[in-house]
Amino acid sequence: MTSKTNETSQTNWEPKIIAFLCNWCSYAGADLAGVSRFQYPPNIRIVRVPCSGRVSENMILSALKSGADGILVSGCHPGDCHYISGNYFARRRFALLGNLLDFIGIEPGRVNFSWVSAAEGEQFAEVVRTVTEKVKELGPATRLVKKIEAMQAA
Amino acid sequence: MPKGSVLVVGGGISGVQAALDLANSGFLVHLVERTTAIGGKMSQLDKTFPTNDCSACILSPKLVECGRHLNINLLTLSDLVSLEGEPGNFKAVVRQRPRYVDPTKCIACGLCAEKCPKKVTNDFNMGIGKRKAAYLSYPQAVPLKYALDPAHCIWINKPGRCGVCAKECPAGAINFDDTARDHVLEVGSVVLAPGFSRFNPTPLDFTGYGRLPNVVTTMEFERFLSPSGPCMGHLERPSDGKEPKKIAWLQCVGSRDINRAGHPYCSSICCMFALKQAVIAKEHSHGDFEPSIFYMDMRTHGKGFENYYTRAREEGVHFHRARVHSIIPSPDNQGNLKIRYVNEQGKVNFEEFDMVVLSTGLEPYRHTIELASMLGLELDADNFVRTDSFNPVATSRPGIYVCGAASEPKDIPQSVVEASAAAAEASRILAPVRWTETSKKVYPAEQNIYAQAPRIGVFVCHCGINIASVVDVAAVSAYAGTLPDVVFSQANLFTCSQDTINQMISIIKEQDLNRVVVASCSPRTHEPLFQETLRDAGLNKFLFEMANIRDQDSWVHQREPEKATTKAKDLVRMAVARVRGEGALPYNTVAVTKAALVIGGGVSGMTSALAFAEQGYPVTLIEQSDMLGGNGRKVFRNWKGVEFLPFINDLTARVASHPHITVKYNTEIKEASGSVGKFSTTFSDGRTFEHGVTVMAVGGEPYKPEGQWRFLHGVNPNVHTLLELDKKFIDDDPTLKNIKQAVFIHCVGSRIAERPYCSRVCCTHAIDSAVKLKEMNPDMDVFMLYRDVRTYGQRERIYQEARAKGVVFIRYDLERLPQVSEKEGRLIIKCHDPIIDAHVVIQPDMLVLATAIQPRRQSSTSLAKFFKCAIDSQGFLMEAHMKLRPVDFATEGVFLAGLCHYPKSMEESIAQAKAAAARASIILAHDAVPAESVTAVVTAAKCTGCGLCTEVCAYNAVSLDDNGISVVNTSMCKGCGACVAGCRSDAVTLKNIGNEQIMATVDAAFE
Amino acid sequence: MRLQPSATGNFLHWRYVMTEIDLSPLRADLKKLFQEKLPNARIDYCLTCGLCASGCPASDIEGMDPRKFIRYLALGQDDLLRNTNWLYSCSICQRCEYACPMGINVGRFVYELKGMRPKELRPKNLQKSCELQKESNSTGIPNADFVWVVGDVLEETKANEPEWTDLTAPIDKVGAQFYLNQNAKEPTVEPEEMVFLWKILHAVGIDWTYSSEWWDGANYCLFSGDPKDWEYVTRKQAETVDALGCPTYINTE
Amino acid sequence: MLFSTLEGLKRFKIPHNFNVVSIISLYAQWIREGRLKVSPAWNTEGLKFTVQDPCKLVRQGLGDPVADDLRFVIKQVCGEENFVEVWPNKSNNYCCGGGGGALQAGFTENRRKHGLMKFEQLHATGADVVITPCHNCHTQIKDLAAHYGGKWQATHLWNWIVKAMVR
Repeated sequence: MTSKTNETSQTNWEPKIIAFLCNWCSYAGADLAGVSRFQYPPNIRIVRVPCSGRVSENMILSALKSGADGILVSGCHPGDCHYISGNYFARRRFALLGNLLDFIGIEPGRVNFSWVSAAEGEQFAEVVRTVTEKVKELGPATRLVKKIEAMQAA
Repeated sequence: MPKGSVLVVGGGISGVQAALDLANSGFLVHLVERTTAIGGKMSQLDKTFPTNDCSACILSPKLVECGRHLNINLLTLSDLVSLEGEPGNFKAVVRQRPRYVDPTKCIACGLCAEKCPKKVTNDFNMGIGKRKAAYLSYPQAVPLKYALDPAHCIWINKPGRCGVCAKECPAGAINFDDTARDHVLEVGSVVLAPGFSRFNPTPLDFTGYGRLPNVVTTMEFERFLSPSGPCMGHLERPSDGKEPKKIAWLQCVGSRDINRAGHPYCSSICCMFALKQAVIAKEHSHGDFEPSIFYMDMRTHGKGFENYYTRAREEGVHFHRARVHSIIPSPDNQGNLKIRYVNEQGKVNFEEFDMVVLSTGLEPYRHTIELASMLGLELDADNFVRTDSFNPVATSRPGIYVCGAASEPKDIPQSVVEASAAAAEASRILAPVRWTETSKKVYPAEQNIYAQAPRIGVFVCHCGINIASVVDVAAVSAYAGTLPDVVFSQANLFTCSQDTINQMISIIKEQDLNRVVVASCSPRTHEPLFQETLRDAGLNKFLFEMANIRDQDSWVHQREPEKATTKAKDLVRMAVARVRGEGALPYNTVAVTKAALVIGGGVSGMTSALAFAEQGYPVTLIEQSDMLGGNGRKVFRNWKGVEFLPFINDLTARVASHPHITVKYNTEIKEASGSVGKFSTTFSDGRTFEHGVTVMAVGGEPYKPEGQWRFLHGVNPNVHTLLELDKKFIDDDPTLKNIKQAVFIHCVGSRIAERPYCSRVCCTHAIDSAVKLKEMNPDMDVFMLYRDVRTYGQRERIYQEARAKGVVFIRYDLERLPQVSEKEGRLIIKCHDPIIDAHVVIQPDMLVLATAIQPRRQSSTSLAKFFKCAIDSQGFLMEAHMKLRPVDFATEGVFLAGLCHYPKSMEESIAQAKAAAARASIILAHDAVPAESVTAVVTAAKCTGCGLCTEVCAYNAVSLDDNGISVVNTSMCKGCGACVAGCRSDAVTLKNIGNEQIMATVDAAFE
Repeated sequence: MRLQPSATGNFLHWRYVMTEIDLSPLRADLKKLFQEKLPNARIDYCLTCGLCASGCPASDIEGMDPRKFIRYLALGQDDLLRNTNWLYSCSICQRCEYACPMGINVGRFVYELKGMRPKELRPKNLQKSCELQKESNSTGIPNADFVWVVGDVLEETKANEPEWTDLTAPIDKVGAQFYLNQNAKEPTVEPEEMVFLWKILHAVGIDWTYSSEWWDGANYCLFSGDPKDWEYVTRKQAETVDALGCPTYINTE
Repeated sequence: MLFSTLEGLKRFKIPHNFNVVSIISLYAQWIREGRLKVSPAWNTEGLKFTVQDPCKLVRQGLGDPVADDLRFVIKQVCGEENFVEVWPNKSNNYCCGGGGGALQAGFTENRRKHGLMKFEQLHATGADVVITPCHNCHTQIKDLAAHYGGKWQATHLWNWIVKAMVR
C-alpha cells in the first residue's frame, strides 16, 4: 500500500485513469477530439471495447485492484447503441455498482460513466478534463489496491 | 456479349475511387495514369477540409488497395491515344511512355536518386526545391517505383555520359533502353477522371506573382505546410526563410473574372482551401500568427463547412470583405508585402504582410481538352466536359462517363460521389458479364500458431510529423523491444505507405512473428489495411492490435511531449499485453440476399432503385406518401433553365413500370433486423422483405419561417417561400407578369444558431427565380437581400446573368436584419446598403423568402434506430467519412443519398443516388460477405443454464440447447459482448476480447 | 439626401450624403442612358467587391470612390452624381478597369457626366482651356507668336552654340517624313526646353516639321468632357498633318 | 496628349493617312540603331533616377512596350545602376493625380490628396530625378514635391538625352 504514496509526493502526483470506450461512439468521439486537436490531460489510458455493455463489474473492480486511480466507462447515447441495447444494460449495471462502491468505501467520482457520440469530440475532451480533475482531488486510490510489494521486498 | 472490363483514365482520387468500386463489383479495371504515380492533386495536399484529416492518412489506404488490387491493371506514364467501338465493346490503345526503371526489380531503396548528379525543379512541390532526374514523385507514391526523367537524365540525352544510377542500383533495375509500349485493351465502358489544373496568375501583373518571391499560390503554400514538402512542414517564406507571422489570402484569383482571367465561373473550393490553410498554418506556428482572408463572398456551402468557417473566426482568422487591386513590396522592410484595401464603408486601409497567398482557381486540364476532342466529346462554354442536367456523369458520347473536376470545379467529396456514380453507369450494361474477366485473390497458407510461444513484432509510426512532433518515436520503439515476447521493433515514417506494408510482410516471415502491434493512428481507419497485410504474410489477421498514439495521444497532448511519450509507451505495452492473449479466428461469411431496399420515393430513391434494377437486382422501393417524386415535384427548373417536371414524370414512369422494381406506396417501416447481406424488414402492411442492402433516401423538408425570420409570411398574402413561388411558375400564374417590384431575402433560417449550416442551393434557386421573373417582365425591379451569394461552380453564370438583367443585390448581416412591415396591405421593407451607408426603403408587390432545407427529423431518427446509423447534431444522416465515404454509413450494407444527407441540388442528389447503388452493388455482386469473426463462445462445463445470456442478446444469437446449455449461433452473433458481461459463471467469453485479454491490458497500464 | 458641411468650410466642398433612399420605384435614368449609349457599360455587373476602390488613388475624396460611384448609378442617385466634384478628382486613368473582375470602366461614366455639366457650371479655366484649344492652342498664344518664338530661339541657339550652327526647326515643310506636335506650354512659358528636342532630332538626322496651325498636340476638350469639341480639334490636327503629307505623327510625350 | 489624338482618331473615325507614335519609342529605336549615341559617363556622382508611367501614354496608350522603351532609354542615358524601379509600375502604375483636367479644374486640395500615393511611392525610391514624359505629370509631380516636401526634380527626358549625347 505504502509504496504507492511515498513514491509520488502529493503535489506532482498524476493519477492514472482507465477509460473503457465503446468502439462505435465514444472511441470515435475520442478520435474526433484528436482530429480537432482538442487538448486534454494525458492521464487516461483508453481500452477499446466493442460496446459499453461489454464492461462488467469485475473488470472495474479488477482495474481498481490493479491500481487505477479512476475509471471512465463511456458508451453511446441511449438509442444510438450500435448493438441496440448494450448501453441500456451498462447503465443499469453501473447504477447498481455505484451502491456497491459506496458500501465498500470507494469515494464517489472514482468510477465515472458517460455518453459520448462519434460527433462529440469537444464533449469527450470535456469529460476527460472533469474526470481527471475529480480524481486528482480525490488523490491516489488506496482502498482496493493489491500491489505485490516485489520491489519492496527485494 | 459485352466486355467485362472498364477503362478508367486518370489516377486522382476520383479515378481511384471509380476503379476500386468497379474492381470490387466484378470488373477488370485498366487504370491509366499520366504521371509516375496515382494520387493526383490530393496527394499534394497536407490536410483536407472540413475534417482536417492528414490527406495522406486518408488517401494512402485507398492508393495502397488500388496498387495491390488483383483486378486493377495500373498503367502509369500512360495516355489513351485512340478509342473505337461502341458501348460494351470498345477497343482502346494506351501508349505507355518508358519509365527506364524495371518495376519488377526496383525496391525503392532510393540509391539512384541519392547518387544522381542532375538536379531538376520538383514539380510535385510546385517547382519549389529540387529533385533528381532519377526520382520518386512523393514519399508514399503508389506504385512505389523510381523513374528516370527523360527530359533531364544525362544518359538518356547523351548516351554513354553519367549512368551513375545504373552502377549504384543494387537490384539492377535501371534500363536506359526502355521504350514506349502500346497496350491494346478491349473494354466495355470508359470512365474519364482526368482532373483539372490550377490557374497560373503570372499574367495578372498586379498580383506581383512571379516577381515578388513571397507571393505564392495556395498549392505552393500547401507544399510549404506539408511535412513531405520542401521545408518539412516548418513554415519558411521563400525570400529569406523567415517564419512568416502575418499572411494574407486573396480569394477569387482567376475565378469570377471576365476581364483579365477570362473565367466567369467560381472554382467552388478556394474559400474552404484558404480557410483550412489559415487554420492549419496557425497550428503549425507556435505563438502569434495572424492569418487574414480578403474575399467577395465566403463560400462554405458543403457539409460541415459553415461550422469550419465559424470556428476559423473564433480561432482568430481575420476576414476582410474587400478585394485587393495590387500587391506591392513594402518600402521599409525587405521581403514584406504591402496591401491597400477599402473596407465596405469606403475607408482606405494599409496593411503589411510577410507573405501573400493567391487562391488560384481551377481550370480545364489541357490534356482533358485534347482527350475530349480525340474522343469527340462535347465541351461546355468553360471548356469542361459537358454533362447532362439529369445525368451528371454522362458525356455526350454513350458508354463514356466522366467524374471529378473535369466536368465542373468541385471538391473531393463531390468527386468521390461522382466516381461511384460513374462506376454505376459504367457497369450498367456490363452486369451480365460480371466476374468474367477478374481473378480471385489467393492468400498464402495460414500458419498454425496455436502451439507456438508468442513472438510479437511492434511497428511504431512517425506519421510524418503528426506523431513524431510530440512523441519520441525512437524511444517508444526501443522501449517496445524490451517488452516480454517482443522479438522485433521498428519505427517507420509512414507505416501505412506501400513500401512499409511490403516490408512488414517480409519482416513477419523473416522474424517468424506470430503477433503484430502497430502503434500509429486509429484502428477505425487503418485496422483493415494492416489486417490484410497479416493475411498476405500468411498470418491470421486477428493476431493484431493497434496502439492509437496519434488521434488519442500526440494530437491531444501537443504541449506535453514527455507525458505523451510515456503514455505512448503505456499504450504500446497495453497493446502487446492484449495481443499476447489473442488466438487465430475463423473468417466467417454471411450469404448475401441479392435484393435491395430503397426507402423514400423521391428523385434520389427512384434513381437508386433504377440503378439497382438496371443491374438486374430486384428492388423494393417504399414511399410514405401515395406518389413518387417527393420534393422534386415542387421545384420548377434548374439553373440551366431545364424544367424538372418532364424528367420526374419520365423517371416515375420508368420506375413504376420496371419489372425488377416493386413500389409500395403509403408504406412505413414497422420493424427491421439483420445486418449486411441479410436484412429483413417488416413494413406497415405486415409483409416482410429479405434484402442484402438498404439505401436511405428519405429527403428533407423546407423550413417554415417563424420568429424573427417570419417576415409576415402567412400574414401578408404577398409573402411566399421559394417553393410557393415555384408553384406559381409551374402553374404559369399570369399575375406574376404585372408585378412591378419583388424582393428576395436569402438565408431565411439557415446559417443561424438554430441551424448553423448553409442550405447550399437556395442562393442559386432564388437567383434563378429572379431571372425567371425578369424574363417574364424585364422592367420589373428585383432586389436580393443576401449575406453571402453562394452560387458555387458554374452556377456563378446565373448570378452574373441576374446582375446583367438589372437585379440589385444588397448585403445584410445578422446585426442588421431587413425589417419587413406592412401598411394597408402594402409591404414595406427597410434595409441598409453598406456600400453607400444608407437606409433603403422598398415597397414591393411580392416578397420571397429563401428558406432553409432541414432534415425530416422524425423519419431520419426512427430509420436510424432500425438500421443503426448515426445522425449528426442537425438531424442529417451521418455518413461514414465526410470526405472519402460520403454515401456509406459506418454500419455495413446501409447507404444514403439525397437531402437526408445534406441539402444539395437535384443533379448532386442524382449523382449520390447512383453512387449509393454502386457502393451497394459491390455487396450484391458477391454471393457471401465477411461476417463478424469476433463472436461469443460458451464453455459448456461452466454453463449453469440460467439463460441470462439469451435475455440480454439483442440479436437472439444465443439459445439454450435441449439439455439446457447455452450455445451461440456465430452467423447471427455481432460480438457485442453483452452476454459475456452478464454471465455470472464466466461460462461465455468473446473470442480475443475475453476478460483475460482485457484485464491483461488494464494491468499492463500500471507496470 | 442632406448636405454635410466639409471640413474646409468652403461651400463648394459641401457634400451630399445619403441618409435614406426610397427605391419604390427604382428610377436609374443615368444608368439606363449610359447603357443605351455604351453597349458594354456593364454597370449592373458590379459585384461591389471594392477592388477598384482599393486601387484608386482618388478613393475617399469628396466622400466618393469608384465603387460608390457605380453603386450610386445602380441605385439611381443621379443628382448626387451630377453635382459631385469627384468628377474632377477622378483623372479617368482607367486603373480601376485594369484589374476589375467585371472590367467596368468607371472613368468612362465620369467623362460622360463631365460632358453633361452645362458649360457655365464647369471649372472656369478648364473650360477656358478647351475654348482656346478650339481656336488654336491650349494657352491661346497666336499662331504667329509660336512661329516667331521657334525662329527666335533657333537663331539664338545657332548664335551661341557653335557646334549647333546647322540646327533647324522647320515649320510647314510639305512632304517631311515626320510631323512633330508641340505642347503649348513650352513656346508659351519655357521656349528653351524645345531646343533639346530639336538637337536630338538633328543628331538623329530625321526629316521633320512643325505646322504653323493646329501645332498643339494637347486636347483639353477631352478633359472638359466635350466629345464634339474633342472631335473638332482632333479633326483639325489630322487635316493639318495630311495637308503636309507626313506619314508619321510624332507625339512629344 | 497621345491618348487624346489616338483615341480621338479611333472614336470619331477620323480618316487620316499617318500613324501615330510616341517619341519615347523612337528614342529607344534610334539608340538601338546607333543613330542616337548616348553614354551615361556624365553621371559621375551617381544621380539617382526613377520614372513615372503616365496613364494616357502607358496604361491607356501603348502599354508595357512603351514603358519598357522608356526604362531602356533612361538606363542608357543615366546608367543602369542609377535607375530605381517603382512599384507598382508600367501599365499598373498609380495616376499622379494631375491628368484628366485636374490641374486646370482648381480643386487643389483634392488633387494633392489624389497625388499622395504617387508622392509616397516616389519618395520611397529616394531618387533625385523623376522622369515625367507627360506635361500634366510633370507639373503635378513637381507640385507634389513642393507640397509634401519631396527632394526630387521632375524633368522631361530630352534634357538628359542631350546631356548624354555623344557627337
